[in-house]
Amino acid sequence: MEIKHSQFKRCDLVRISGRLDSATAPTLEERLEEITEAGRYRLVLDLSEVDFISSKGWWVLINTQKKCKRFNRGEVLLVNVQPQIRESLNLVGMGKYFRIYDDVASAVGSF
Amino acid sequence: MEIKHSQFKRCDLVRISGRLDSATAPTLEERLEEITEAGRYRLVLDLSEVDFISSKGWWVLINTQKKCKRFNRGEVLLVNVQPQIRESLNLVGMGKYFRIYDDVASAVGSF
Amino acid sequence: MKSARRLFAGRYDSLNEIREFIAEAAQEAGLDSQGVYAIKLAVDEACCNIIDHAYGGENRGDIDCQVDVRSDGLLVTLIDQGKPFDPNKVPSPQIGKPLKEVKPRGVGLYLIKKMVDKMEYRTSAGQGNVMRLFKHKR
Amino acid sequence: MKSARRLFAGRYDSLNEIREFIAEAAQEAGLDSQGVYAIKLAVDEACCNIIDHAYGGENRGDIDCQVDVRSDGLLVTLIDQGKPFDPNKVPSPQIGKPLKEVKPRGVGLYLIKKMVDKMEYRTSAGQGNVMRLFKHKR
Ligand SMILES: Nc1ncnc2c1ncn2[C@@H]1O[C@H](COP(=O)(O)OP(=O)(O)O)[C@@H](O)[C@H]1O
Ligand SMILES: Nc1ncnc2c1ncn2[C@@H]1O[C@H](COP(=O)(O)OP(=O)(O)O)[C@@H](O)[C@H]1O
Repeated sequence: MEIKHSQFKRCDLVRISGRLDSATAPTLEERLEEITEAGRYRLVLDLSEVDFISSKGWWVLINTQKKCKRFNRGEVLLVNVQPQIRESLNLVGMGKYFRIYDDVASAVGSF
Repeated sequence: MEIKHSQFKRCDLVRISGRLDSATAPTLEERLEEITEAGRYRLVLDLSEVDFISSKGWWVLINTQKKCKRFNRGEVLLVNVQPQIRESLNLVGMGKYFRIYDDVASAVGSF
Repeated sequence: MKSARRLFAGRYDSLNEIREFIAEAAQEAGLDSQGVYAIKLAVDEACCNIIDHAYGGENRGDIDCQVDVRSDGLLVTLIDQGKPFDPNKVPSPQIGKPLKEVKPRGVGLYLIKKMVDKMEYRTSAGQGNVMRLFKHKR
Repeated sequence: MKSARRLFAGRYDSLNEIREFIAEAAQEAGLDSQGVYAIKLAVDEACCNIIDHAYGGENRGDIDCQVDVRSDGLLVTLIDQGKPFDPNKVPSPQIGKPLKEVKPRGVGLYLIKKMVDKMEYRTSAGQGNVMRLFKHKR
């Protein structure tokens, strides 16, 4: 898994690539915590290059979403979730916790 | 030339593809005027798919830039200007009128 | 009909290798890309549960993984020597809760069942805990 | 050494065809992609000037366009029957003005000169106005 972070004026973009499983989820968790601990709660996660997400990965995203939405201070937006990943997410009823965009620009532009 | 327009919260994205010459410049001019006349002066022009720009095309962009920057109300940002086009722009000293970004998200995120 | 068996160390680092081992067999069994993803995800979740629950942590025991390419799909057998459990006593996760109330656990087993066409679990003193997952070809 | 000659209607719609005609010859002359772009841009600007200034508008006359593939590069000859001018009397554009003061005109001829290695213009009663543009191969 690779993580690239860009800080914009009104949100942060995190581009993730590779697999998000029990082995890599803690690394992502750390990076996202760095961002939220800096008081930045508007996140765009570009998942175009992510080809596998297990429940351990989803929990990281969901915990981050909870933190960001608290006090209405922000939100995690997902971009380009691959169909199979999206399907598994919906299957366990977690799809509704995220707004999913087709391209990064629209997600960034929505903040 | 094809033009696609998306309106975001704080800026507008215009994706242009094809050639921008004397034949097509008026069409672009019209579309950009529609946007600025709606009071929207923060524009991101994605030129990744533009393979030719003659001076008539540049004038459209420069006139739009003038209009947008007036009263500090906005700016035209360019994204992904192909090297040869960028070179011809610099040659006539017009490169300095535009900030050029490598990707749409960063440009949108800068507003 | 091809079969293969490999022993993996019970730690998260093995998961990627395990998934690759499964994916190869799944392709050989003629599963489509959705099917391959489904069985990979089910096996990943099952192995993760073995590490977390059966062994109670990483590096406490191995995961014995067998694949059987059948004419109608892929059978995966996972064996561990850890603590047994009764899948029928695990409550289904509550789906559709408001975000605030969601607790980050309890969907693994549910996902496994949804991803495969058949899930069996039995435990015996001699053999250990055996989970069998079958994914039908479409 | 290949030569070709085509007559184009003096209107903006022709510019794309003209550029394609030029690009093909430029490739044949062995120009690299920067060279091809440069000569296309120069010819586009020159033809646009013919339409705007020599003819004073679209659809008033033709542009006669000849390409000569030479061993050292590409020669393009553009002939119009409109109003002649003296390129030496055209002032250079003021480069580097603040944006507010920039007027949208006056860079075409300058761009042409910068894009090619040689630019010649002459006018004669019999032939019309002849502009010759040469782009060296690198
Ligand atoms: N392989 C296993 N060995 C022992 N216990 C297990 C195993 N798999 C699941 N369990 C038990 O079932 C519960 C539910 O599992 P699961 O749905 O995967 O969610 P989670 O792993 O997030 O708790 C676990 O908390 C554990 O008590
Ligand atoms: N082919 C031409 N025929 C007649 N006049 C020309 C021609 N090309 C250029 N000119 C004259 O030179 C001036 C400068 O041309 P140019 O640098 O291309 O800028 P622009 O076309 O924007 O005025 C024109 O305004 C015109 O008066």
